Amino acid sequence: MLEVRSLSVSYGAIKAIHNVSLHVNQGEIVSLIGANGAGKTTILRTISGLKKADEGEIQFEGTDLRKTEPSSIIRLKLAHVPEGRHIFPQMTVEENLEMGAFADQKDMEATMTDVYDRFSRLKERRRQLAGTLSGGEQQMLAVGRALMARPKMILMDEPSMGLSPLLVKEIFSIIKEVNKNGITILLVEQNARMALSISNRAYVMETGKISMEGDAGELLRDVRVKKAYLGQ
Amino acid sequence: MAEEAKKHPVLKVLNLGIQFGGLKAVDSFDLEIGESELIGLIGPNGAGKTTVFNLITGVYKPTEGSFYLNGQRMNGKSTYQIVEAGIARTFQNIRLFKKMSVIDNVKAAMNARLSYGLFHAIFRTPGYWKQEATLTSHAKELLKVVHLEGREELEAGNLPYGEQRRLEIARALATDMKLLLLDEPAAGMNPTETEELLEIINYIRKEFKISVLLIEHDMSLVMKVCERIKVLDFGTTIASGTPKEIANNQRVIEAYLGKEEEEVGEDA
Amino acid sequence: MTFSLFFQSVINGLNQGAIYALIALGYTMVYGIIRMINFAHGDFIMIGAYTLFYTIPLMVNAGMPAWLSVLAAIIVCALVGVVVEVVAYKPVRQAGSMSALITALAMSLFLENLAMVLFGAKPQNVQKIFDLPTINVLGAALPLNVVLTIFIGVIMMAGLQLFIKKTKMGKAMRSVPQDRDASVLVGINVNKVITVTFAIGSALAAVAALMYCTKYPRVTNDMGSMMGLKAFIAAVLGGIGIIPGAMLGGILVGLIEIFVKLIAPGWYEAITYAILIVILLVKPSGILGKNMGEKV
Amino acid sequence: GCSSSAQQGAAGGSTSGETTAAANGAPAKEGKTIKVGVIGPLTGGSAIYGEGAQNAITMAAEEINLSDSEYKIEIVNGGKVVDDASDAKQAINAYNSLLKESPDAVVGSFFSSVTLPIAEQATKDNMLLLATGATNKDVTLKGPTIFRDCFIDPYQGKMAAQFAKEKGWKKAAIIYAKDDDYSNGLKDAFIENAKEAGIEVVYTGECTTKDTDFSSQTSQVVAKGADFLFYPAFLDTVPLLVGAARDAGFDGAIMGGDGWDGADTKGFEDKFSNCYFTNHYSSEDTAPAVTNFVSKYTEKYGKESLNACAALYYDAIYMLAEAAKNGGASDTSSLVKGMTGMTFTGVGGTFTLDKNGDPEKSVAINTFDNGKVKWLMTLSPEGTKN
Amino acid sequence: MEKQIKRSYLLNILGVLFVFLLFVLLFETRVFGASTQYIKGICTTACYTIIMVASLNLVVGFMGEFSLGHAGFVSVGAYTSAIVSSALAGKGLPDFFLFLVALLAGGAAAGVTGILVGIPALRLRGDYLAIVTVAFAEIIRVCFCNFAITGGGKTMSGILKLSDFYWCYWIMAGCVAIMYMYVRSRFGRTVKAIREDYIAAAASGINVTYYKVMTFTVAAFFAGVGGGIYAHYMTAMIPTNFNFMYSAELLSEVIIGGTGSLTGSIIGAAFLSSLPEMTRQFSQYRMLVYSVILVLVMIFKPGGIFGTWEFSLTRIIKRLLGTKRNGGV
Ligand SMILES: Nc1ncnc2c1ncn2[C@@H]1O[C@H](COP(=O)(O)OP(=O)(O)OP(=O)(O)O)[C@@H](O)[C@H]1O
Ligand SMILES: Nc1ncnc2c1ncn2[C@@H]1O[C@H](COP(=O)(O)OP(=O)(O)OP(=O)(O)O)[C@@H](O)[C@H]1O
Ligand SMILES: [Mg+2]
Ligand SMILES: [Mg+2]
Repeated sequence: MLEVRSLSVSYGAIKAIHNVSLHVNQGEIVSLIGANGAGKTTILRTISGLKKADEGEIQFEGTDLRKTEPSSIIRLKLAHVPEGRHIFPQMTVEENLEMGAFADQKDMEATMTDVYDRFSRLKERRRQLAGTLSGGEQQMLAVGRALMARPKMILMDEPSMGLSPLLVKEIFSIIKEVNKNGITILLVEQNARMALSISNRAYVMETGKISMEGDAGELLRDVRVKKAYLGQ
Repeated sequence: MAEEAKKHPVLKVLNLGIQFGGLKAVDSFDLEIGESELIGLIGPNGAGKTTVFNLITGVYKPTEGSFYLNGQRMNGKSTYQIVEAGIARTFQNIRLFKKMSVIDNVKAAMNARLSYGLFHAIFRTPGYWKQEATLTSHAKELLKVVHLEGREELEAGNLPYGEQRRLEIARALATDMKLLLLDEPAAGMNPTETEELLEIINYIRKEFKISVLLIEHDMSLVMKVCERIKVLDFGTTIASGTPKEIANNQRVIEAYLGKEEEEVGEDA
Repeated sequence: MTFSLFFQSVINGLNQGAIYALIALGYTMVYGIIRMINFAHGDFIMIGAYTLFYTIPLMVNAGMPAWLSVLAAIIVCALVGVVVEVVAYKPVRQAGSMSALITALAMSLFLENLAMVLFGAKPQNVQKIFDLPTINVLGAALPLNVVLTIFIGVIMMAGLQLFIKKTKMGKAMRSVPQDRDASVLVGINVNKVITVTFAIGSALAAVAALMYCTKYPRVTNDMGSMMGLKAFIAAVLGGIGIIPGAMLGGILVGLIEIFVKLIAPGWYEAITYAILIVILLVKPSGILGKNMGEKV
Repeated sequence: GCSSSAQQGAAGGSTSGETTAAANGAPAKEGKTIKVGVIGPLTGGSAIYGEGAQNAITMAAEEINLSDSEYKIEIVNGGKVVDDASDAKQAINAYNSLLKESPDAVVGSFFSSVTLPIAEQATKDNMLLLATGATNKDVTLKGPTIFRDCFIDPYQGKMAAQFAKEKGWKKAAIIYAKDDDYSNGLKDAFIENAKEAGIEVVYTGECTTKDTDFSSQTSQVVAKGADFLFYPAFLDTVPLLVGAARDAGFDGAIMGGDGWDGADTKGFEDKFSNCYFTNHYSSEDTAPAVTNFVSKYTEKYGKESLNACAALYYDAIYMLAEAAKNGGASDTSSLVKGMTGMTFTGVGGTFTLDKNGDPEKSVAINTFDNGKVKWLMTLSPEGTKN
Repeated sequence: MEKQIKRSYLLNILGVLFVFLLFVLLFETRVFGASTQYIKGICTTACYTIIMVASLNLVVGFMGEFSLGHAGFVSVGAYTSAIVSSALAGKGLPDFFLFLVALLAGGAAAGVTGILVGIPALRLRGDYLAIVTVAFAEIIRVCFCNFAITGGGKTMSGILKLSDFYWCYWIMAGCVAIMYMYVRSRFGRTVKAIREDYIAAAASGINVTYYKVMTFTVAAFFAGVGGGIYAHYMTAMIPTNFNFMYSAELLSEVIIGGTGSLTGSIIGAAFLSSLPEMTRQFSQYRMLVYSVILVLVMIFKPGGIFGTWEFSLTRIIKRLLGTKRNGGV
């Protein structure tokens, strides 16, 4: 479904991504783990056109994303929950969700109601300016907004960051559930254990390169992974 | 020691509260932190934890209640005065001086330790050189503490996320405070990096003899370092006690930790 | 001061204020979306005015009402606005507000000198546009074009407000300044939005030019700069980025100026500015501006 | 400081580097060509004046060089006016930039605020400066090498008052630009002379040179029941003021100074009736100099930039030729000698330069006949001027 | 470390001296012939512009706040120094001393104005501050239009012509050096921190308002000194010389040079203040050319010519020596 081939990206002189290839199949949850600064976010930003790639190909269902105008990528039903939330601070929670459905507005109401069902907290705060939400509330809003586009695939960059344990579990269960409804997911996470436990496959990144890849379960048991990312 | 702490808690907060429009973000919040104590502040998202920090650092003005640092009344004071008095903090969403070098981030926070005036600055008097030299060496030490040695001249904004968090801690230490407020220092770190952070925190407490108030969602960390934990929900305190007590407190489990214990059990 | 003089001054104030307001609308519009002080906006008005100066005779000869040439002005201004944006502003957009500001100042200088080369340095009188009578109210002369100007102002204000709040493009315009990345992610073509913004903002300048020339039927290549600054101040006073604020600010500055001129003519600018400062110090984000303290 | 600098002027004729340079240059051009540098505002808000100046000097130079006058004119900088953008900073540079062609005399500039710095420098350099529009009376006091061919503010203001008296106007209102030399100067002089002319100033309103709105001031003019409004300002805002005054219901006389010349009256024809302004000449004066100038100018360059400024620059060039004749040579010191106290007849009428180097000339009072400037009368400078 | 720095200071002083001697050589030998005075004039203009621009850069570049009213402080300095010098004239003071006193007086007056303006104004940020600075500058202008001692709207003329290029050069060098030391001390560091994040700065124990006002005042002081030189170079001035456009001109010189780079301010000021002269041959098109160049620079160098880069003689010499050694081996 998503195919990234020998991708390289750099920030000015610093080369952040060296010749990375990865793919995500229809219906999968694939997680991308790695230390801080490994380049996970950069990859996601490049896929959704926020960052220009130096070399490589990015194919989504046969469309070349590098040739696609970034703003119309969402119209291919590829959504992105950016790192650091990026909600619209001066808009109310509800308006933010509406913006999520900007690309296509049909049966927005319905979608909104089941987003509200998932995150009751957002419902309580529907009239509050998003900028004044707490860190966690903003994170929920970011996820909710992505769901509003009724995407086929979501790129999630650390969706559990700053969430309470309860909500972390909730988020992961939501991810699973969303995935059951046929939405493919590429997940970047620091909480490697949780991420791997719900994924089909996973890639491990180190300083701009893919160092390991394979079945999530196996990686979960892999000693190196344990040592480096699971903390024992 | 402990006795003194009783007489003069480092921080004493008496039914502090703030209202945002209709919403009571924090309500009658009480807290006492003794000498070199480490207290955890946890609670669901939007419970009011960060707001508590904003209140005791003077970013927000409390609508009711008061707080004392070593018995000295603090509310109404502006942020920099509170910091000079000895409360320093880090931020949930990192706020570094992005375009400044790593070491300048720390030095900037040491401004209060410098006494040389315009004249000395402009004519580069010996006084200037002496003060700046001591400052630099001190800043370097602090960077060592958070494992950022060798990074001095990099631009803070280009550090990877985890290192930025640690730099924020170093900057807070630079104000040479008595009470350190950490807002989700482990957010966005993987377990290994969190381990590292944990060591740093313990080291700081030993070295600097300071008290710490810690907001964190990563139970593995909280349960390990905190002596006492306070749990907020909807701005009100729903529980407080030792990690064990909290871990088994039914209300906390419902509101915050979630049913199945394996997470906490495993780490504790 | 006699009552009739007072009342006359109110009218004069409204008259001048309404024109400030029309110009301020354009400023606020652009600023609200791009967070950029488009100092060239005043010169867009100058261009609109020259367009009127040249097209009105044609209109009249063709036996059409003079004001119809505002359509020509709108087209020209919108075009110039878009060209300026694409050629000059777009390249510096990443470089931060200061570079943008300077580019705007340079553009303003450019347009003024270009106009001088193209249209000559001589101030020109614009033909009569509206033939509205001046009625006498309570011993004061009330030119009906004052009423018209205010009316047009209110219409445009309401129109813009609706556009921003209700239409899809309007929503996009509100989201872009708040978070560019996020806007792209939800499917907004930022460049397109900004271009449209400039088109609209400049079109507003054309309408402002129409009413300006009705009141002050004279065009010079440097007419923009002064009016522009005053109008921008009006926009800030009302709360920049807030459309009704521009209207309010404009009227207010107009009234203040006229009345201060009555009391202390030699100091009227100083006092007007002093009042502005006081208002801003009391209400740092302008009269209608809501001061959203950032979440720490 | 006048006398002392006079001595310096007399003594240090050839001490200054520039003048020696000029002298060295002299033989090469067999002493018959006057090298003239011209400064004026070609850009900025008042470019219209520079436009007029450029045309006028080109015209004058051509005429003189075609005529049988023994002294020819060479406009340095390739015959082009050097731009000061009516900004003092640039003016000095403009002046200095001329020196590299070591001219014998410099003409300009038009605004006092711009000319004063130049005058100071010219005095130091011992350079002949013939100011055109700079009406601030201090200009020529800077030194003995500074002259001008326009009236000084006090004089014109006085003549305005005198005219008002002859008209029998009693209640005067004044609106003037607070931030402008010219406007201030005329206002002060007018007020000064109003008393003895038996005129009561019932209202004095300020504005700025950039203002477009005069409704407040004019409605007060009406409220104060003035029968005469004095608005000394430059041409660009004149239509706006007249319009505003008439709209406010003021039907008394409105009067201005030479700054009014060239003001656009299109669409204001009726409003400009009963308006007057003092000027150096009247475009319909029948004196040969004037008719020749006006007709030639209009045919060459149209009426657009035909204004007092053009006339003054035009005369300035002729004055230099004359000065050379009187002084017997074309180098700076002879020009100064020739110009001091000279009597000259030109577009600006016949006048003599007094001890300061200011002209004493008669004032043409113009009025408007359905938009067209019409000569009304000429007031001669009776009485001594201060 | 410290030794090194001190050596580099010495080096820079020598560099400044060298440039000065270069100028002396060029002007005294009259290489430019009759144009000497013209070029000298341009250089003098550059000198005071550099001071004004560098000082504005303290606010814009290092403090990160717009100020669109710098001309206001310039005018305060200009008028005050003019008044002082004409008051002290003929008291038998040596010219240079008289000049210095006048400049200091101008600077002081401007500095005080800076405090008075800064305390209220600096509570605002961004575009609101920009507008308030414009407002204050306009108020100052109108005041000078109304005070009799400053000519009451008329040109104030007859100011002593004291601004000799050689003096101005050293004064300029001195002012820039002081400003450099200021930004390279704890004050500069603090102000930069405030620029980066004022909340974090406060949370690091920095008294934000105090340091902002302080920097603003220092900037105003030097603006005043620049104004003093201006006054004694022009010898005549009218309040409208210090209108909004002049402030804008100074700001654009800061940005073109590069915000946060004093080197940039020096080059930017020298470049833009002489640009109108370079474009003379275009006569009535020159301001058009001027503005086009401005836009082009912005388009191709959006961060200004130098960005935040600082020129360092030491660095260059090191590099030269380095290459030599390599060459030698
Ligand atoms: N705007 C930028 N300018 C310069 N370098 C950058 C920028 N953003 C990221 N980098 C660098 O690129 C590398 C990858 O950054 P990235 O944010 O993709 O890592 P990451 O895996 O997402 O880290 P984290 O887990 O902290 O989010 C890092 O070394 C970082 O320093
Ligand atoms: N400036 C403000 N205006 C209005 N509401 C606010 C403001 N700041 C915080 N709030 C509200 O107060 C509540 C507490 O916010 P706070 O940031 O303290 O939560 P928190 O406990 O830090 O949550 P998290 O763990 O997600 O950071 C939230 O519901 C938030 O929406
Ligand atoms: Mg990341
Ligand atoms: Mg928080």
